[in-house]
Amino acid sequence: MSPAILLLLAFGLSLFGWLAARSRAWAFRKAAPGTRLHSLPNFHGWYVALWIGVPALLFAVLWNAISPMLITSHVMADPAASLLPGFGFERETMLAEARAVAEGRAFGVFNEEAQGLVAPYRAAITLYDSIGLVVTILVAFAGGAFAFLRLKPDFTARTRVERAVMGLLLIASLVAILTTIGIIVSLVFETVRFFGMVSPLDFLFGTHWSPDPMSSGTPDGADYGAIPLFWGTIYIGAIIAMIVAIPLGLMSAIFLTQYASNGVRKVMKPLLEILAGVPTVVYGYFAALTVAPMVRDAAQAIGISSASTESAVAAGLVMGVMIIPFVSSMADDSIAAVPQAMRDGSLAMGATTSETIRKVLIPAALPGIVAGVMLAVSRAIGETMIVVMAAGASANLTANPFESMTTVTFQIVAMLTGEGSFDHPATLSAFALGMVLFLVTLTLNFIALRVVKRYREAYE
Amino acid sequence: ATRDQVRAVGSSTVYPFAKAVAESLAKSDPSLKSPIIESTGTGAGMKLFCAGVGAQHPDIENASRRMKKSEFEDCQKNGVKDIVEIQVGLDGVAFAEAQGGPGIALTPEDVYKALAKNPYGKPNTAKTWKDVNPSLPDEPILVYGPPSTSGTRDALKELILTKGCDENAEMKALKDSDKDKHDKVCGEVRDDGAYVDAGENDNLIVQKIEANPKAIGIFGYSYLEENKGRIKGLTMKGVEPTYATISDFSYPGARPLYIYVKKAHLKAIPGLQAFVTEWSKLWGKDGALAKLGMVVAPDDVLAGSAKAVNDLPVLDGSQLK
Amino acid sequence: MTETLSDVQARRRALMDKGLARRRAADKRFRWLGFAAVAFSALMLAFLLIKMSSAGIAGFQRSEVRFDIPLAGAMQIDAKRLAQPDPMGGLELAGLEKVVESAAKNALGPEADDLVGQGAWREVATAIIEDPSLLGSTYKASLPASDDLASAQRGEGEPAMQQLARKLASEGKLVRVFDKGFLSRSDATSPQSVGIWGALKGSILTMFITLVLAFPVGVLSALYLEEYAPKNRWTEWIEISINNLAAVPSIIFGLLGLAVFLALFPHYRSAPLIGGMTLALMTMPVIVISGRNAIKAVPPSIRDAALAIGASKVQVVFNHVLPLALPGILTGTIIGMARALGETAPLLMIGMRAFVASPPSGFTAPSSVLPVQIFLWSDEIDRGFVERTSAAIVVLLVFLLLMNGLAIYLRNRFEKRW
Amino acid sequence: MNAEAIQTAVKADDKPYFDAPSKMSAKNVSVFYGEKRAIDDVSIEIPQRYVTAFIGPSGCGKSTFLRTLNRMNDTIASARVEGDILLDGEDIYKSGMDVVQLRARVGMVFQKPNPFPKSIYENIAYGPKIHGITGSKAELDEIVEQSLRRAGLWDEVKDRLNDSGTALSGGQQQRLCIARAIAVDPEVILMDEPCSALDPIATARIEELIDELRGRYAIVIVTHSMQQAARVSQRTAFFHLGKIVEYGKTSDIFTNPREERTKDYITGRYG
Amino acid sequence: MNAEAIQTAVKADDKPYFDAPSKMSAKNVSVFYGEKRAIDDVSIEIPQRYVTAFIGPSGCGKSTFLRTLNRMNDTIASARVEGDILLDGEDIYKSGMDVVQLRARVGMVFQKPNPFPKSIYENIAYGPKIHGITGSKAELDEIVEQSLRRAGLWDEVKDRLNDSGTALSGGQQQRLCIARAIAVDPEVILMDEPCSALDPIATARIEELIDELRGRYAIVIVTHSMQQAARVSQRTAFFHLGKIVEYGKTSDIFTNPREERTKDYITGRYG
Ligand SMILES: Nc1ncnc2c1ncn2[C@@H]1O[C@H](COP(=O)(O)OP(=O)(O)OP(=O)(O)O)[C@@H](O)[C@H]1O
Ligand SMILES: Nc1ncnc2c1ncn2[C@@H]1O[C@H](COP(=O)(O)OP(=O)(O)OP(=O)(O)O)[C@@H](O)[C@H]1O
Ligand SMILES: [Mg+2]
Ligand SMILES: [Mg+2]
Repeated sequence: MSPAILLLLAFGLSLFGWLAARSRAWAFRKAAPGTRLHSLPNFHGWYVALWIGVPALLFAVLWNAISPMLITSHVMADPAASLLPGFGFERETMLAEARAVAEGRAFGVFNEEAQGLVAPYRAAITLYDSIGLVVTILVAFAGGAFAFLRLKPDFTARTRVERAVMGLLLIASLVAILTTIGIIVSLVFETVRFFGMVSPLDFLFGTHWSPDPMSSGTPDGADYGAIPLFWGTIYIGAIIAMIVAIPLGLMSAIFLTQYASNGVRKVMKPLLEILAGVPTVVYGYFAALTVAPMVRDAAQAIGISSASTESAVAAGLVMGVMIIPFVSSMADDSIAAVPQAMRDGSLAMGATTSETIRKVLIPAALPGIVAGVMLAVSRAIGETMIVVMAAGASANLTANPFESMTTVTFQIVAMLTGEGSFDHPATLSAFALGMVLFLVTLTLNFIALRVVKRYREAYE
Repeated sequence: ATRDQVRAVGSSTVYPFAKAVAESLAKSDPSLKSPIIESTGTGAGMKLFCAGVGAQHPDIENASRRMKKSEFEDCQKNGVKDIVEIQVGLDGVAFAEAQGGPGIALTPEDVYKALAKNPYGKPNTAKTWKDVNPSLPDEPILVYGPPSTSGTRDALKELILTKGCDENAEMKALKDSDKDKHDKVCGEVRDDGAYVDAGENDNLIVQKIEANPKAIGIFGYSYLEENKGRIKGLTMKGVEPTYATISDFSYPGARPLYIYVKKAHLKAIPGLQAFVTEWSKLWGKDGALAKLGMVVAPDDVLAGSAKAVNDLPVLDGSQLK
Repeated sequence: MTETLSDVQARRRALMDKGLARRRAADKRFRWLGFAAVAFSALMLAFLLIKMSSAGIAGFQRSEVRFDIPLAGAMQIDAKRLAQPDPMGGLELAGLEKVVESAAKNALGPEADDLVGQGAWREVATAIIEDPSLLGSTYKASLPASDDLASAQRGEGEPAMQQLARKLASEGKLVRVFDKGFLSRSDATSPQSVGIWGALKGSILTMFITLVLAFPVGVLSALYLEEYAPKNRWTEWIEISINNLAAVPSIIFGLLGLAVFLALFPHYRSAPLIGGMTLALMTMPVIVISGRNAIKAVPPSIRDAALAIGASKVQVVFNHVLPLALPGILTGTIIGMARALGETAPLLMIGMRAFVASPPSGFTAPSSVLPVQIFLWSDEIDRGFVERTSAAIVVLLVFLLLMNGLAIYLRNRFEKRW
Repeated sequence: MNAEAIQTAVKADDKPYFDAPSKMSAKNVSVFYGEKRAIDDVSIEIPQRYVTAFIGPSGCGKSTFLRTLNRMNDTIASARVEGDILLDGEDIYKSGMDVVQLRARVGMVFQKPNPFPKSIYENIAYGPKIHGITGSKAELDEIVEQSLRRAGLWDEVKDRLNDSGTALSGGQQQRLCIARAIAVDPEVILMDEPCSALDPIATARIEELIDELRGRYAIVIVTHSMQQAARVSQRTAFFHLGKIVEYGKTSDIFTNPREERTKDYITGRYG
Repeated sequence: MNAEAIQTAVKADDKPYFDAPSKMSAKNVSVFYGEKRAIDDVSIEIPQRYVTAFIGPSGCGKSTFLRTLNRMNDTIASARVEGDILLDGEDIYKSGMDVVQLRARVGMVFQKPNPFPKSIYENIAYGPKIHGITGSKAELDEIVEQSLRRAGLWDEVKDRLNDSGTALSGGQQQRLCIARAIAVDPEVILMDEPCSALDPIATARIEELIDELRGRYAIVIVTHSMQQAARVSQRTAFFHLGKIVEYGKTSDIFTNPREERTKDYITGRYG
């Protein structure tokens, strides 16, 4: 049975239950005019539909998981199966082939041994499919009957359905927690392995980064000092890029919400959002071939002889342009959400528009603006393409923005897609870097939440 | 469900050639689905390849270096017992500069002295090529090259730097006494800005050296071949990088490219056998791969590889490092 | 010395007037700064777009060689065979390849083999299968030039070839024409025969999965956090997780996809399903954050009004709060989806950095996506790919514009003022 | 404050009501916002079928107490209620109480008009729809018209029922909110200064409406205008600093207050 | 409406003011919202140093006209003004007019209280700060205290000047807004139903304040309460359907209206 059919079946039966329950609820009303149902007929409908759909779907999922095993063991009992090779990939392949033919997904077998299994497969599939179908329907009917029989005029269907909705909302918000756990789980093992080879102290406090993924022999902890990477990340993504993006983004948002006519705003806002969507390769080429030489020449012209073509500024500037929309869009929305009465109040005091914006609107919109900046910073930190093309890949620990620098994320990508083997500490360092980055952003967010909570201003 | 198309993973250097083989296979036998070639990097590819036998695991690993012993053991542990190793060709590491550049004549020793972090154990102070070798021009050292994670960098280290390093007898002796130290002294590249780690994108290196005639670029030979009009190869010990010189190893920058095949998949995956055979059809001197910039392996190697395609000998882990 | 009340007032008024010019200037300056910010961003965008599309236009063209192929009587095949299965095979057996080759040699000279793209005869075959009557005529072919000839026409490669290209071009035998097939083919080795459809379809499928997963989950979580969540530790952790996920670099989601999704569904490596799931996790927090801001902006008096006539919490949320917050949520969704659309790094981890020569047949078939395709092409050896890369970028931008356009339309439709 | 004027305005038909059955009753109710006690041990009986007015200076807790009567204070996280509030003898704070049903029975009109940003029609129809009061479109139209009529808004909006409710003037918006509350036929209607945004004519119409409705429902109205309290209510409770200082027949409160503080307040001497 | 009660409330000290110099004057002013005409050819003189009340039924355009007097309607994109409005003889709609200065001179208090989401202190200090009225902290403190005192809020908030202005009760919020407007010492103060959210005691205090201020400023107040108009104002304008039906001394309007419509309205017969 294809999962789609079982799914459709469950939905179909639910719909049927929904309609039936709804009309029953209407009937209560007709039978005794004037009585008020506790819940709307629709809620009765949803109640029954949930009782039909959820158990049926659960069973369908379960059945999809176990029926292939049942079918295979059924087929293995067939004499034709004795021709198969022993356990292993070939045997699996043949079974799968026979199965594909039996299900009509393939026209012929690639290995002749499988041919004999097609007929048994077909029989077994028919058998188990019908079992699955019948049980699904039974489960659906059992659930439906249970629910349907409980319907009464004063039945609290709404409360129950709402509890289900609430559960759904809770589950949705748990996805975030699960993802967080998932990330930690997918990083932790390799990180531990890495720290088995390189001391955490060398890693976290060392100031020199030049691991060689091709080297053999014992790693030298002195090559695994990640400070230059962290510094590069902060310098490029959170400092230089933000110096560009925050003023430009915020001022754009202000201009669009407060000064521009509605028509201009309607056109410009989505246009700016395109900046965030231009592929980073494009920005990368732009940064490397247009901006970086310009920056170098400008720096050399003012006497900074150490300026190289690969510079943190070039990468940061272009990155800043890329993330303007992250700041401007979120700021725009939250400034627009400040009640008109606030603005009127300030203007009526004789404040100029700019004073109103700076002193009333921006403070009131601050949580939204901060959220936008956080998004922008994270996008900048996560960016790899521009960094490698414009800022080079050498891990320098310097405050000179005209020198080449690199970031954590670029190193992660480089290590994971490079030629080094996966048991080499250099490659494993990618996981450790990821872990540190993750923990750092987690801590920052923890602090940020506390701070924002304290200073959040309520208004209406 | 089983798979009905070949899946190969691995090196980004081999990727363009594997792509061409896949395309050629799909054209010559329309009944087969075109193989999926993934460019993961050799290391990540090895991990995937060695993760096990079955439809969810790739059939072929493209490698720009030989399988490591640890990787082989990983394979064995996960039940990937029978692996066939086939050398498909060569990749050259080429030094080049912009068409109008001064045309420095390099030797491995000069390159080593210019690029090593601690040439012969002492910190590198060379600023210009003249500091390295008085006969070279008085130009600052600025070399765009591959990152430490790339195979080309590994080749640079093994084939040029270590060779230049070993010209010195003391270092040669060190190799036997303290291998780790030797590796470090001979293989480590300076990170003070003279050598610019330019990422995996070789086209970008080409563009950067084209824009800056004083800079030198190091990248795969095929990029030199494709961009002949804009950049020119630099001689190494007087030998120019060409197909012929790389192929006969007189230009010291050639490294072998391999594919590794899972024997257990040969029967199960339709087209796998044909795909491997297709390689052997295309890797010759007039083959399509040479046109794409792959350097053809010497005749004896090719003969051995052709035999391997037929006999599919199982790789013996004990010869690996 | 004491000031009288009117003295104080007069002094204050004077101070006020004195500051006026400065304040007015500050206001002008501020406005001007705002305008400059928008103008700068717009100029950047225009610059990028113009640069891309001017380079991209060349990428939508390819070099073709034109010559006549006398098909009449050249092959032993009749229209009936063409109606049977595998007509291409029939034509191959009948020696069409040789016919094309010799016609090319006749028209272009002995080096013709190097001038016509590999497998170009298949285009002739396709034309014949479509219109079998061609078999009796002379076919005016316009076939893709070989990579070498194409690059020679652009002024690159060997001088001899360039000379030949110029000669052929002056004879009208070598032309650059719009390449319709670019939008319907998939990845290939030769820049002359690549197409973008495979990656585009991959992107569409991936984005679909992303949207279908991230939008509901994001909106529901935003509703939970703003409307339902009790203010306790547990909620705080959910909040921190979401804010943090929005800040986590995308590559880490790739590692998660690799470690979790590919472990659960090992057969779907490189598939849009996995790509979409991974990107959904990345997009979801963006939707949650902007969704929460939008929900927060709905005035509490609306909630009070609905509650007071006996609407239940769920009714308040779904009948009033959600519709009012929708425009804001859509803004966040656009940003999140745009980011997902342009994302490369996490997809590398889950195998979408692959050569896939045919468009994906479904959500579970191996596939590439536009940004990865661009990334791959930008690193191709053959210089013909430079223009193709730009063309692919143009396609990505157009896709982005369409997506934005749709969302803007929806946003304006639902926008309400109160 | 002009005490005489108020006294003349007190309705003459304020017969002895103390036999009136109680619709709601509060027993020793205290309300806290976090640590702060906004209502302090208040007990009161709200009679069936009459209008009860809450008066008192700003910030004395009138709105707070009103919101406890239909549990609208549940929406304020920091608010906490102690004591019992009964509706027809049933404790509305008991666990298992369905607040939705409670609020359908105890309707509310707020101080600031808060129409939904939907059409005028939808604003009124929303309540009947969610409560399933009617299924037929015709009946719904009927309810909408009738509610708007009672709120004295029908003539002004009958031609633009599809315009947004937020496009009306402040006064019109408040009348719309009253119409919306009426549309679900509540048993008790709580009004928090419903007329503070209305002009005298609209106010008079609302006062008439209140008079018309009180025959059927219990009505509680918070007002700043002592004239209004005198005109529309039969019972008046005077709040001060979170306590009820005096509660009784409106005529008694205004003509013959027992407490000194009440007297000072209604004669305007207080503050 | 109780017409007699109103008449007794009219201030006795309403001397002949028609010689009062005019502070603002409107000449043939019409206001449009898009196509819709909300104010139709209104002319009026607003005298120096007295209180002018605007009364009229809901939606008649009182708020709209008030907002034209300090160009607050500039903030509504669809609003358009025709005719001339003069302040001290100067056209406030002339090009080159500085609205900032205008609004500092013509202050405004709104119908719905709108304190900034800042501390109480910051709410008051905002105006003096942006106008650069004072540089010293001590003087600022002085202004804040004095403004709060005049608005009758000082005693209630003096211990929590750092609390947010939005945490006050509705009545307190409105008084905060009045204090905020006073803090910049305007020449004209426009008040749009400033007391609609206040209780009688606070209202009385505001009315006293208005009385105190009128010696120095021109005050325009929109109100729904005819008693209030009668109590605080010396001039009253009766608006109806966007026009001024009658304008004159408050005592005349309430005791001896010239127009039938005015009479009907103030006696509550109108609607
Ligand atoms: N959400 C809240 N949080 C904390 N304190 C509150 C809150 N709402 C009201 N208060 C405080 O509780 C007290 C009573 O407020 P309430 O709004 O009930 O007064 P009120 O009598 O309705 O005043 P008004 O006539 O001004 O509307 C006031 O001191 C007020 O500051
Ligand atoms: N922003 C606006 N756009 C369109 N029409 C408006 C707007 N503001 C008010 N109106 C309309 O203009 C007319 C006058 O409104 P205004 O608010 O001035 O009346 P008002 O006399 O102040 O009423 P109220 O006493 O209810 O406050 C009304 O019909 C109203 O619907
Ligand atoms: Mg209140
Ligand atoms: Mg008004």
